[in-house]
Amino acid sequence: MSQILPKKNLKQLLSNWAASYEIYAPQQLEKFAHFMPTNGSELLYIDEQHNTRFPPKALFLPQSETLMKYTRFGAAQETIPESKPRIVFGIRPCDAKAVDLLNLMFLTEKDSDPYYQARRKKTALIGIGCNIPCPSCFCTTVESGPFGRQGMDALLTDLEDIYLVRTLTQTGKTLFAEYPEATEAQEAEAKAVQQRSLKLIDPAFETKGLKAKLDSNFENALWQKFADSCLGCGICTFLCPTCFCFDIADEAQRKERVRNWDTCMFRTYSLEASQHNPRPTRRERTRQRVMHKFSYWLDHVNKIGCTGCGRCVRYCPVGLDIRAMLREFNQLEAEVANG
Amino acid sequence: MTDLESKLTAEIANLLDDKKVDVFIAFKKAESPLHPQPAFFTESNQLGDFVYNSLCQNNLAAFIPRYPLSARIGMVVRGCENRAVNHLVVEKQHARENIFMIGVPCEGLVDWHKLVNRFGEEMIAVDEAKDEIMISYRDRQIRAPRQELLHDSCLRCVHPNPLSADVTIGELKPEGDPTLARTEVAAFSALDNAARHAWFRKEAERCIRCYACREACPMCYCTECFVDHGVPRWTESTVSPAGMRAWHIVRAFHQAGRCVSCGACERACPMDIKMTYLTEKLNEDMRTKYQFECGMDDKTQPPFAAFNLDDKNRFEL
Amino acid sequence: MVKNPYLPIPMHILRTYYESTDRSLKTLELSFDDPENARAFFAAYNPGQFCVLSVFGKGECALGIANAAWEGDFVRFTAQKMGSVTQTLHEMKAGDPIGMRGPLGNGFPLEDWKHRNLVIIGGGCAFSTLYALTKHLFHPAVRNDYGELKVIYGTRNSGLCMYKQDIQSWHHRDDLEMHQAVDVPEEGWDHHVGYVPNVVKEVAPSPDNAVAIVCGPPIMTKFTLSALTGLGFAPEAIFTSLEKRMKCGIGKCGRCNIGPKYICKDGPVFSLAELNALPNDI
Amino acid sequence: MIDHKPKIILFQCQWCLYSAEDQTWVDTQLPVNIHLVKVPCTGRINTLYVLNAVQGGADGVMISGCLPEQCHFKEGNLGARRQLDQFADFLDHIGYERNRVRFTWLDLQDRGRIQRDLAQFEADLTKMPKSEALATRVGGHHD
Repeated sequence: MSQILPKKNLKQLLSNWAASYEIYAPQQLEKFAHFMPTNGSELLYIDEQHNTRFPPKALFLPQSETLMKYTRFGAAQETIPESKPRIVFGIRPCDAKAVDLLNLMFLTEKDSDPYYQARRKKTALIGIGCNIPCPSCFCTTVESGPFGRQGMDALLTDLEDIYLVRTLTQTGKTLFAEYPEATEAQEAEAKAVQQRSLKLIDPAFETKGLKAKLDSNFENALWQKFADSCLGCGICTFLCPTCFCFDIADEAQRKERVRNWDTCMFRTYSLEASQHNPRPTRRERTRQRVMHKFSYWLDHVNKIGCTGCGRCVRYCPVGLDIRAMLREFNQLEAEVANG
Repeated sequence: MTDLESKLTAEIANLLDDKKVDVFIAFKKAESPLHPQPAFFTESNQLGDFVYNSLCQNNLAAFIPRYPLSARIGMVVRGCENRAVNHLVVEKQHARENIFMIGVPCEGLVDWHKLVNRFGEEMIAVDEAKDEIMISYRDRQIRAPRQELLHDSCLRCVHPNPLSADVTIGELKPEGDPTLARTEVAAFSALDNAARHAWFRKEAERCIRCYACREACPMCYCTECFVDHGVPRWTESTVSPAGMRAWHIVRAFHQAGRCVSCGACERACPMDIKMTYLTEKLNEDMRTKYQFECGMDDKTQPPFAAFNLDDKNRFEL
Repeated sequence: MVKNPYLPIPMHILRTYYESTDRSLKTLELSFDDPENARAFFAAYNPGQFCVLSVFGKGECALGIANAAWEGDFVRFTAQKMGSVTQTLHEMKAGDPIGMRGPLGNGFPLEDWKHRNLVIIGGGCAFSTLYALTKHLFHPAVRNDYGELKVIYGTRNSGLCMYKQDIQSWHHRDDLEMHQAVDVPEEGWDHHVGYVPNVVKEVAPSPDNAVAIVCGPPIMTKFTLSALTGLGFAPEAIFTSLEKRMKCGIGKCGRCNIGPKYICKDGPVFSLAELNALPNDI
Repeated sequence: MIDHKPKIILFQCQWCLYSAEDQTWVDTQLPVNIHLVKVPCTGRINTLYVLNAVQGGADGVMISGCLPEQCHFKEGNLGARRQLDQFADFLDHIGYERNRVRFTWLDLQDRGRIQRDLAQFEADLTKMPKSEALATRVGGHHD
């Protein structure tokens, strides 16, 4: 069923892959983990038991990317990225699931996004499970888990000296073709590790009925309460692995049309040319962020737009905690709708 | 609840009960141990969540420009927050008589970056004693000297005591050593241009343009920031080097003579970008060129607003 | 190879002219550089849809389409001078290249309206898509599918009235009832005077087997909707077209939502019944 | 050393050149490597203008304005002097050498001085390497 990758072979494996793939893996940037290109010679930073600070969605939807180059005469040349096949190594289950969720937004039947598609189609995701989840993680609450497999081609479980590799797709099988099968004892050990980890994560809030609570409390005073502390910066949305909003702008000096991540937390996000702003204060903006993830996503694709990675909780400079916010909504009586 | 916290709670409760303030801005406990949440108390019965410790990272003065001038605001202030309030009063962002400050001499803030980078994300609680920080995990506890975890701005803090608080609780701390405070920026200035530039690039390159530094800063209260300005557009919209460097240069320069060295910008940054080496340089120049230190009183205009003909001799002839 | 939805169709400006005497409104008519694109465009086009015009170096802006397919192989837009893109649009001349993405959005549900009476109510520069709708209905092959047609069009003053010649001639047509209004009395004005909601009450179109379509500034729309409800129109029989800041136009960039609905993809045309089900996020 | 003429941006206060000849020279005869930005007063020069010039690859920025007490707008130059001088120091702090920003405060009798100062500035800049710090838009399109 599973295979064995001795940790000491990892470098060799990565450099073998590097011949035909571009590889991205977490490495140390300043003092935190960050996805960067590697050919196997760099020191990886995956043993620390938490996530990269910057979400790997940027490998599929870069923070800034050129959509097209244009000339003075109105002709535009699209700039669809071309690259070798890619491997993202060491992605955590929450982030891999987030990429899968982004597929639903960008690889649509009508108007599929060619830029995202070009990157996504060429990329294999090799994930690694979390043996010791952080207290800010809540993946199990939102239909994922520390060893969730959604979106991955293979999932690694860290067992001291070896990784137990569970291949999940044909691509995954090909990549790990030469590695031996795991013994039953190793399988059992991995299972124990996984279950121990699972037990460490407490459910953060109830998701059943949450959407109805949010929908019926659109005008609730709680939104103002949360917005009071909110600074209005873009940390929660930029570091979120599922937030995908973008802005399209022309960089006249480079003669390029670009798209940049945008965030509903900024005033300019919904500001119209007439200076009318449908979301004039932090209250509406905070509400938009939470509603989008826990209500509108469900309307659109019947999935919660959150994978419980906990980044917005960990890095919010004012300690606004989406888990606490949602719990407060859950505690509201159903009948005080629109209070 | 610590001794200081109970004294503060009593004081705040009195203010709210006597209706001396409309809102009291302080901190309350949040789920994450590293980030107590700014809270806005209007009734004394809300004070159950009140918390005040070295992890209260934000400069609460940043919330003042959100209120109309007539709002009577109460605040717990440390030295830097007191100076920020002073300067906001200079810039007419609020009326001094409508702000009630409870001053607390500051022990220095524990930097969450330092904590996380050193002890990982798995901490479930962080407590403090006089000189020690206790970090609890699920299965163990670690102690670390406070001094090693203080934020850089606090390590070089010169004025930890509130200067013009209406009430001060706690014992005054000795003033910091100005020369010691300047060693860092002096050392940076002593590097050659290429080295300084390399450092600047390295820091600015990590920027994700979330503008947390701007939003956390009490002096960044403009309704429309220059980066949001559409016609003309001042900087590139992308995370290209041009855009990110322009942001860091101009953000810092707009603080010239207005920065109180609280370091809130740096603490808010999710990418560990150093920024105070820029603002400290400006502060240093303001001190040497114009003998100005921001926020020391609520009257003196900053140098860029206070030019006059005395500058005559500064023109190279 | 997928079609790139962000890539504009190459177009040229056929002609431009000012609509209003104060020169705040300008109409641009664009022709397709490639006839193939024109075929594809008109095969997909339904009145009420919009396009994203793209001025390279300035950016993009969404504008409602103001012509019917039968008028010819061109696309008409009327732009109010507002932001930097529309400012540039106003400066452009015949022969200038321009990009266009579209048609986008749902357009009016014309199929559902067949054999019903239509009340078309417009205010100010938002009349453009209603103009397209009315023109569309004039086509002999289409007109008989629908019942009586009433058009109510109000502007602040007569100078701001768009498509003046055409609208002037509508007063003399026997297949529609035209009501025009200005906000304040003017010399030589022999039509209605007053705000659109009041004119609607005055004209009092019958709700029997009728559909009302309202486009206008938010405040006008708000009061007109309640006026129509007062006249007995059911929420399912009142339609309006919304706008918000848009970027991608295809429901990806995320900003133009009202609750779960994207205006660019699920709209811009909504019935009042649909709007009532959405949160107040406009 | 640079092998071509250094690119200089000249911000000129429209009141500072007292002689018509100087103004005509600046308006019509500037060498091609010097780009003129005429402003109503040095006080109008936003630091963003200077930054834009520097990011666009300017090897040097020269600001010419009036002396104290001679400002057309009374005190525009006083504010400019404080801000722009500090901005030049600040740019130096992050690697754009201080001597790449130069001020000439012109007096009534300074006939022909702008030409001399520009020539001197150009000569000084030629001795320095090409400005690369902060020149993020070099290679981009400039009209």
